[in-house]
Amino acid sequence: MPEQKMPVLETRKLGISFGGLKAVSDFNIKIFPGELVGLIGPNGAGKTSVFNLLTGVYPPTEGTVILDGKPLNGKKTYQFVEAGVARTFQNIRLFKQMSVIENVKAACTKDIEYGLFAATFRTPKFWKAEKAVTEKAMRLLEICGLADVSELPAASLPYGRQRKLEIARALATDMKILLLDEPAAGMNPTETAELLACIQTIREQFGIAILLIEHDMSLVMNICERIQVIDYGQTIASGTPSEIAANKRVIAAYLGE
Amino acid sequence: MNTFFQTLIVGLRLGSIYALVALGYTMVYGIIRLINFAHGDFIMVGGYTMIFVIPVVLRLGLPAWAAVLAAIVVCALVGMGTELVAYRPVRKKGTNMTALITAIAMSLFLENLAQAIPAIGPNPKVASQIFKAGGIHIGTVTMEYTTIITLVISAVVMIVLFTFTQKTRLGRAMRCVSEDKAAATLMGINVNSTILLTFGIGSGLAAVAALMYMAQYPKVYTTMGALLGLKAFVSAVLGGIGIIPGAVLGGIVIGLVESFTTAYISSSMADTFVFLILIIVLILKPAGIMGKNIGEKV
Amino acid sequence: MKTSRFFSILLVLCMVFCIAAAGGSAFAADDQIIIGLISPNTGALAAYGTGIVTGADLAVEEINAAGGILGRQVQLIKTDDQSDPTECLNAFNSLVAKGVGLIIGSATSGCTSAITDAANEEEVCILSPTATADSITTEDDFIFRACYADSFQGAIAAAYAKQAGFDKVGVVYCAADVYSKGLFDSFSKACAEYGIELAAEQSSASLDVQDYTNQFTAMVNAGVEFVYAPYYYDVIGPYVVPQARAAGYSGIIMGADGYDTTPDYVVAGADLTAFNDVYWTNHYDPSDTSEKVSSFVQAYEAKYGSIPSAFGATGYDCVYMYKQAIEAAGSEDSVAVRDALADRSAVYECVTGTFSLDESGTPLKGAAIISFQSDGSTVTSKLVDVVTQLP
Amino acid sequence: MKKNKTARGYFLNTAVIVLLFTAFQILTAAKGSQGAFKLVLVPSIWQCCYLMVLAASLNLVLGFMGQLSLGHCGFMAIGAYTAALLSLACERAEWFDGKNDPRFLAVLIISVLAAGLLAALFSLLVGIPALRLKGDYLAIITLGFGMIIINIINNLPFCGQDGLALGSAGASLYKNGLGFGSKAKVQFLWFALAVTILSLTLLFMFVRSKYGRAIKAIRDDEIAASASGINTSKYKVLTFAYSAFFAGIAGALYACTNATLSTSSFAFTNGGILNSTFVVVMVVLGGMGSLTGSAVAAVIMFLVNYEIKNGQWVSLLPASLSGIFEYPMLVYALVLIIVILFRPKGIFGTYEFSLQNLIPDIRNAIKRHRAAKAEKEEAKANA
Repeated sequence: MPEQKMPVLETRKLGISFGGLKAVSDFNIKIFPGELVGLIGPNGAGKTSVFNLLTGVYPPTEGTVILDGKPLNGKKTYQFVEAGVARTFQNIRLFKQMSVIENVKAACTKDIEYGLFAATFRTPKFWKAEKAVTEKAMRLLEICGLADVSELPAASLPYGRQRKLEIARALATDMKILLLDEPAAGMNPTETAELLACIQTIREQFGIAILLIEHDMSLVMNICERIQVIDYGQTIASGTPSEIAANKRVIAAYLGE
Repeated sequence: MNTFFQTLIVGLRLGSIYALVALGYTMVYGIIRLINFAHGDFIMVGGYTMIFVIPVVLRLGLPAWAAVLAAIVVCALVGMGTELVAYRPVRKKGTNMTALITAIAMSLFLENLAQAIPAIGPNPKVASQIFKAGGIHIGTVTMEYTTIITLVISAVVMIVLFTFTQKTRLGRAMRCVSEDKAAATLMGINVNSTILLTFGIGSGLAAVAALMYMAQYPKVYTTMGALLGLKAFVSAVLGGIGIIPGAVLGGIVIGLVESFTTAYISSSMADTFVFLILIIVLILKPAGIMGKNIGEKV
Repeated sequence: MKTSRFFSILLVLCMVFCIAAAGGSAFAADDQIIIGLISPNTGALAAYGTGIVTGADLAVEEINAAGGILGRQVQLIKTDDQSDPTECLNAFNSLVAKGVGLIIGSATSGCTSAITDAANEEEVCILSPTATADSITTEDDFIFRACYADSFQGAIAAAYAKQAGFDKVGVVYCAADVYSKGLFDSFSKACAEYGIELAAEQSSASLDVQDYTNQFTAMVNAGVEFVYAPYYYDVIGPYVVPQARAAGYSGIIMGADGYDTTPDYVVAGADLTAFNDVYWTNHYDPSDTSEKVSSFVQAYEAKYGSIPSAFGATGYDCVYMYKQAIEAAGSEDSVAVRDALADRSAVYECVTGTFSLDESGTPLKGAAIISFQSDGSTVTSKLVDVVTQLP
Repeated sequence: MKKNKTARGYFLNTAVIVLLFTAFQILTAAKGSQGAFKLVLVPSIWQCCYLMVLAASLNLVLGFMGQLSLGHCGFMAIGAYTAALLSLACERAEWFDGKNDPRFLAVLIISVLAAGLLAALFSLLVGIPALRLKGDYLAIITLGFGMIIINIINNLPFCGQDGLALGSAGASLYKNGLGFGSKAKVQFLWFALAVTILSLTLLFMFVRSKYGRAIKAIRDDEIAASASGINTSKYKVLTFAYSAFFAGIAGALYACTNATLSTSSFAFTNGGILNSTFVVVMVVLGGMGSLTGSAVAAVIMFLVNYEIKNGQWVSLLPASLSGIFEYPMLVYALVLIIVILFRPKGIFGTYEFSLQNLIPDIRNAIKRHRAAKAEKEEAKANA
């Protein structure tokens, strides 16, 4: 039973307010290794704010994020990533002027050991590390089906592949939990299907936990093991897909009373 | 004690000028998020316009300051011309960085164009007296009327601009444009003409600043805008860029810092202290004294 | 992509063109005597360059009309140094590469000092119209000038203070300007020699500073009645003098040749009695009625429509000094001309005085002490004294 | 296969550099004493050298990291004064005797390194607080910093206007320090070239490593960069210092070309080519994100500047045109505006000139050109 294991990501009473507005309050979630959890809610419910809190983009005004039992209070975004949280963005944020493979390599930066001296004087250590990182990046691109376009500028990819590249880039950070912010937004059914396959492969190969924000209900209901629903910054329901589908508060929130 | 008051008055004198110039900077920055490096040079344009117009105005029997009307028109035209010719095309296809570099280029262009115009040339010019000398005596020190007028004008301009941007339709349009250009377009606001208007007002203000500058420091030369503009921009940043009362506050703070450093610390290190203050404030409060820290939307 | 190629082609063409042009050599007719002129014709100090160029042009025109030097016409090759040392060196090198051996320049000590070593190395004569820093000229070198040195000019001011009975003086100078700082140094050194106390010392961070009130308040507080303020005309006229008086300073303000043309830079309509009790030292006095000066001033006015500044006068003198030296040497060979200039018995009758050069190559000439006179609406200059020797 | 290609690239570059270097040495030996070579070409190469290093180092911050620094000449000033003072001090301590003393070379190398290190140190002082701020603020702080540096150097008793005293009687850099007169410039031309090639190479190595990827990521999207685990402030400060190091080296090379130093050459209001904003012009002209572009643009700017003032072809132009060239700064401003308006990416964009890819690149360009031509003709035929 997963409940006995230690959660990979846990939040306690997490909240943030902008000025007087409480965007998120008393947000509690536990995600266990290997789980795929969905976070849903109507527009403006605070889903992306939760992601920003979970990745340190916004410092929380209350509560804590705990990763593998270690609180991450006061840490910066890159330290969240070092600890093992990676994410994608709702509005794709790629390094547009860089090539596809460079996008992935850039995300490997924190794991590359060589220093300034080795880099400027091209010591054997440098070559070794660069070779390793190129191999790793190519492997990730293959998983996401982008190996054929590795040298093209990121901005030149079609929309669906840009989404995949964002996932590949997130994978490159060797995270424990992956946060996907509306990965299927704006995709046609074929692209969505490909994406689903890709997510499945990732779960199989890496065994990581995934937290997913999604609007596409069928997608969420299909693949998520658990779903948490928020509205006006507060959790209104949480449970298995079938439980959520039957929850009156959720239906009310989505359809309006 | 007299020294203190004297220093205070010098500080206010410098500060009131910085404040007036800073208002123009903040106005433009507030709307299009561009450091208009050429703003200092608009002051130079205003200055030279008045140099040439003041004799005409005096011959007509009008007071010398009436020349500012001509300067306002010329500056507004130059400002709007700059926007049309350089800033707008770059804004359309470039990044923030290219826009900023264009602003630097415009500044260099105006300075050197002025030098190439035979009637202006490399020699500085000195203006006639604009306001009658005299002032309020406090002990042995004198607070000149010109300083008081400058402070009053800064305050009036500040209040008018503030009310304009907050209360009028056009002002609200400007604020919309500054928040989100695309959304403003959707709301039926003509973004381009709003920005053009902003440049017109901001550059017109430069002419007023030029008048008050010349009333106290009557020398006009082609690079006069460089350092003046820089210090005024520092003032605007210090007060919180884009915030109209902040520009006035920042200007006066910078003027006082400069004056007190000259009098009490080291007369040749004043610039160093001005920038040190800026760096310290920005570290403690990155958005400036009156600014609010707004994070980037993710 | 197309534009990119266009640019690259342009670039290559441009480079080829430039290299071809750089390789070119002397282009003047063989029978002409060429004198190079380096001056700041653009940039912050363009006014000096304009003065020197106009003065030198006038002299060359006169000489050529009168049959030239040694029966040959004179040609000036003018170059611009933007008052930047590196540009000055570039200008120097390009002149020397064209075969020029006699150079007039540059206006400021900063620029001139950048080429003195190079001139000695290349054995090319430098005759500076207005580089006043002491260290510019030394014995046995190719460097000469048509103006006195800072140490002389600063010392004259100190001597004047001594003579007028001040034993306590103050100084306001610009810390970022070689000229102002140099004069401050020589003035304070002379004060120490004459037993004058330097009671207050104030400075400004750059020549862009507009407000000198605090500096003069400090002078008032220190109780000095004589302030040495070595600045330029465009700072003195609109800023320093009016602000000093407004700050309650009523004593003497003394300056140097930078005060030249100040009356053109005063605020019309303001109370100009502030300019009474302002004294300065100059290379010459334009209101001098001697034949030499008045004919120069008339010719200059006829050609350019304005009264010549000291830069115009020294630029004019430089050409005539070269003329005399070339005639003495019998050729325009730079080493021969150097030897002629180094001849201490040669006497030059110039607009800026009749003088010979000392062992280092600096004129031994007097300085005119001039005062401003004002009735409240205009400012005029009046010769007070001509000092030829220090006490 | 890929590794072979890299190795081949290294070999090719090294070979060409060595070849050019030898050619230069032979040329120097053959023409060293000739007027135009000694007085025009060699000093020009020296100046191009420091401008190239300066522009390329700024490109690291401006083009690769996307942060506008307007105080780059401040770092150059630090470097120039450090190197000059150090060499003067060494001469005073009689550690070397003239430029032919082998110990002079050691002093020279130490001075150049010290110049870079001190500039890097100062860049940390300004970078650590300033780089926390976004673009516009950084521009203004660095601009202010440039002015502070000038202000401080002016007020330092040992290096202001006095320490590097003027002219032949003063402590001239040509006579007493690391400054090179015309003959010495020819003799030490190899040094300028070596320092420049080394600096540009090291900048290249930096850009083509994880550091380069990290700062390009920061340029493209700072938030995404930190969400990819890049410690943005660390890389920003580090890059700023690395760039300042080479600006300092450029300063040292600048000191080598001069007999005296004057702070006004580095000042914000200076109208010359060393104005900090002009370095920005070089980078923009060459292409933000192309080191070779910066180097080429630096040479172009130098040539234009030199030719406008000293060239003969300007006088061949019709009077109305040559009139403009009496104001070189006006020409630069116009060039900058035109480049930004019509080719905002600069001449090279982010393209790097490379020997290895030169032939394939040209072949591709010709192919594209032919294709375009054929298309046009086809269109014409159809019409």
